[in-house]
Amino acid sequence: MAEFLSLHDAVARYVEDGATLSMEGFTHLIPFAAGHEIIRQGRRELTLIRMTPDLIFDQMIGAGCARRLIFSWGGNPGVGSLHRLRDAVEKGYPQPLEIFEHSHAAMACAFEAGAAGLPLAVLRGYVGSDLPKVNSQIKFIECPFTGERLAAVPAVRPDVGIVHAQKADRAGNVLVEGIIGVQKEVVLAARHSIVTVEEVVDELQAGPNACVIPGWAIDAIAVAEQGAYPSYAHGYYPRDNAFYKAWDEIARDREAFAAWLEEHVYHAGGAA
Amino acid sequence: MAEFLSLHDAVARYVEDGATLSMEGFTHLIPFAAGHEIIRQGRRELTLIRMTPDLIFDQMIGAGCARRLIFSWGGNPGVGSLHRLRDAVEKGYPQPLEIFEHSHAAMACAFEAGAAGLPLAVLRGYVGSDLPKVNSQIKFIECPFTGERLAAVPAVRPDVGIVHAQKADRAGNVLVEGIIGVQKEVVLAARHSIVTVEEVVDELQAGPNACVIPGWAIDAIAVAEQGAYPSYAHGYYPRDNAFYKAWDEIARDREAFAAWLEEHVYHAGGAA
Amino acid sequence: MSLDYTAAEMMTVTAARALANGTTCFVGIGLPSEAANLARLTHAPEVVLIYESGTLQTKPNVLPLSIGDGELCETALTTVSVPEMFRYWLQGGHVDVGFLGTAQIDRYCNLNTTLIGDYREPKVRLPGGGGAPEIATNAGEVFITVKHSRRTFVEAVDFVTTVGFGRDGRARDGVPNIGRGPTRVITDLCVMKPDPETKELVVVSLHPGVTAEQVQEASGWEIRFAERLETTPEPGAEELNVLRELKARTARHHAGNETGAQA
Amino acid sequence: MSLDYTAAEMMTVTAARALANGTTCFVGIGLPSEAANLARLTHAPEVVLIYESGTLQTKPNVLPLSIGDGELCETALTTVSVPEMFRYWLQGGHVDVGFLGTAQIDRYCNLNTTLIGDYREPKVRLPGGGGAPEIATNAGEVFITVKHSRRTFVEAVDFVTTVGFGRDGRARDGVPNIGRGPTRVITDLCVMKPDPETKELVVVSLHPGVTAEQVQEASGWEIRFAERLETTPEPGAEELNVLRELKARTARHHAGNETGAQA
Repeated sequence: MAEFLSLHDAVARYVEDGATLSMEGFTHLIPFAAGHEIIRQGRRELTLIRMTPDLIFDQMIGAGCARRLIFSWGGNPGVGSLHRLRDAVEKGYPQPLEIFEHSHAAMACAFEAGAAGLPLAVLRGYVGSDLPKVNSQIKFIECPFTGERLAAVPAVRPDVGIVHAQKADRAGNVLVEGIIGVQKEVVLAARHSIVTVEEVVDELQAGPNACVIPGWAIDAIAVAEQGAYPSYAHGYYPRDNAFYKAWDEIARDREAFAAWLEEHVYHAGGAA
Repeated sequence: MAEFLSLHDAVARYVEDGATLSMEGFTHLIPFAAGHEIIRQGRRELTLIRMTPDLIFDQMIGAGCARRLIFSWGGNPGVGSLHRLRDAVEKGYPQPLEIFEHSHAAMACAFEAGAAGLPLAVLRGYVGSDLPKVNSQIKFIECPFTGERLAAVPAVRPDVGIVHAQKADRAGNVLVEGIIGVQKEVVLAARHSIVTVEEVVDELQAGPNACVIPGWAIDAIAVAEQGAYPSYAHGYYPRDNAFYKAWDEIARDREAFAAWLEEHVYHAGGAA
Repeated sequence: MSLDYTAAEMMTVTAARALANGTTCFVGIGLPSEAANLARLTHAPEVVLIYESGTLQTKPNVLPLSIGDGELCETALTTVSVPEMFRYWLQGGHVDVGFLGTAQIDRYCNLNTTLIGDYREPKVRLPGGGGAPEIATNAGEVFITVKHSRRTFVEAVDFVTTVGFGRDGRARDGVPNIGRGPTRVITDLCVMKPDPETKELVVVSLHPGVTAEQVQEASGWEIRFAERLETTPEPGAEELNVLRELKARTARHHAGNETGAQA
Repeated sequence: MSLDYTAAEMMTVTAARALANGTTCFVGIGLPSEAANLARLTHAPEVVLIYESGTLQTKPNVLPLSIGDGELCETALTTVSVPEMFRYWLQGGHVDVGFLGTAQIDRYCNLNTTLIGDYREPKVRLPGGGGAPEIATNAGEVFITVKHSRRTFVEAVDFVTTVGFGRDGRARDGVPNIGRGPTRVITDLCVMKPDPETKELVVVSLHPGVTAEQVQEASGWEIRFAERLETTPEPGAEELNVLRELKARTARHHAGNETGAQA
């Protein structure tokens, strides 16, 4: 049953050094506030899992939280590179980053399989691609009915899953609306889940088949207004595209990044 | 792209003797009108696929349309047996019926896999059950990552999929609301799909993540008011539980069934 | 001071009491549904009821006739597709208790809802497995509620639709990632639990006024009784009231629906 | 009478024209997105655009900066989860055309968006595969649009992120249940198509004013030219107007969004 905690307490309770951690949100609803809280709490040696690392993992990698990254597209959308990620992969700064690289289809299926409690996902994927040569997590199986060769990847079943959503009701049921990505899958696949929300309301006012995650499938809910900024929350605030563009310059330079981190994360209390 | 056809023409165009045909709707939105049209058109030797055969397949089996049935729960919900189904299985009347019997979980996964274009579905299923002994479609595979033994069943990919839904817009996009069962999966898994709807509207007025099936994923749409009767259409009419109870007596007797068929199907024009 | 109640009511109330508040329960239609909703309307207001039609956390005001009644959707927190229900919610490990009925049960709690006789030449064809085979293995534990009779409690089920502990009691041994299996069987005569070692069903509690002989008489194998055999607590007045109102409301509702236009 | 237009506009208009009305197109971000939306706003009003963020049949008024902009969801027929998008819509066989960009491409249309150099010691780390590896095999066919340069058109891609026809042109041979693969490459200089037999890219059409030498100069391997080499039709006034308005609208929109509060 979901417990309402401060973001600080939720992260302190569930995110441990060395944990496998997925923080999702496909462009939309990226849990930046939670990422910053993890940086502030100085977590280390995390295995980070996200389809699109985006700025949130660029920041966490740059801050030294990560030892391993599982992902499928590591750019700054519409802008270019993630320089902190590249610096870690190419130069080992601030520490080496081991990467396990997938395609989106495989990761989406791996989240689906994780939510479904399976050890593997099966897909028609990676045909002719070099990715299986460099990622030992990609295998192939033979369909027992047709003989077709299909790709198999391990399900994503992280220790902790964190997503952001628009709102929770007072019983801790959460509504996710718009681009829902793999938000539900992350919560269901994780051993422990934290959902940050823009607000808590009396009634979700959701349609009969809306993407509602019941409170009893969530461990902690933390209110984090603007918690997805600089990504966006459908119905609340738009994506700050300028910040995404500006990030390119900040992240390109180790010192500029350190200064940004100091000012906007370490000295930013619990806010995003 | 969905074409608006009369129910007669849609069935005549897509449902052929010997076809593999799935007609879905989990208690809700069962496409009875389409089933009756298939009976009227005298289709034979069909392989019928439904999780819960319900009255619709009891009627089609009793009318001699079916040679094979793939299913996972063959009762009259809340009432008892499907007597036409039993008569076919136990006595070969009006003709023998070959059955392939699954659990709900396996069939749900098989529909999911069919929609996903895969040849097989993998699930943690059938542990300790005798069903794999009597259904050659159930096999087991070993997870290449964990060694776990998991069940595998062939995906459902029927020649024709038929479902009922609340409404379509004028471009043929369909909204399904309430208990959505495997409605979307059937349409996507089938080579050809027919959707019957209560009405055609200007605007679906669906939420951002509602179960909307785009017109370009559907072959034919036919308006069939009360097309799910005696099951129900959320927002339109309730289930006629009395009919489900009364069916027990009609279907128990070959002659009573024949008389019912004569009056309510053969002599009922295009109506349900 | 004892209240008037029927054996069926005794069974339902006892089954309802088994369900703890806050539990997530995957509910079978019929007796399990009646008991689970009684629990929700009495001691367990926060029990979460899930039906295989995709209705999550539903609070029906009347008992559904089918597993997919509109009432279940209208009173649910949300309704998901049937593949999602079985994959994410059941197989995904979010169900504490699976609550099942059955047509036959044996001493190792194996359930048969497929047929009587031989599979290829059935004497009686029953509806089949439905959700039960995977509910029994993917839920944390399983409660079974069924009326006691020799036709139901059989020496050997004709078909293992849904595994309890297998023909030898060992079917779950070493199988990874599955639940504990049946932990109690509630009938109109008694409560049974599997022996922790052998998994054979043992009567742990007799309903008031029921004798061990009656249970044996209604069972097709030599029944084991616990050394300290308890008497099942009687239904309370509140429970009986709520149950009777629920059933009356249900009967009125389904009668009100009865147009039977084509019948 | 020739209109004024840039090479980039020539490329976008040519790419847009490749997309037939009514086609279902899985759209990559950047150049493909620009071309696909231009098609929708000109000759192909009923083209169905799908983005991997789950937005089905979307009609953005401005070009998205990211694959998951709010604009894509707000103007979509419906938005599904990302697993559903890749499983049901792409792998399920409902996409006619996958429209991709790339960082490197070779003569057999293999695409590299992973890195320059060696995988374990990259000279430059690129974003990676994203949706492309399965778009390339699960869509009915694939269009590629990319600016011509020796850095991009290389003798051998450093990494096959996304298969065209493999290093030897034979990678699709005998693989069941996959699409036809790349059927055309549209650059700012020309249009190329794979040879039906060898699958090697062949220039079939040069853009107005472009010479074969220019194409060869901008390519890292010895380019084949079709025997009957055509001249790509010029953009029309309407197409150029619509494209320029779309880009201006897009620039105003994204500038309007620019609060950059933290930057």
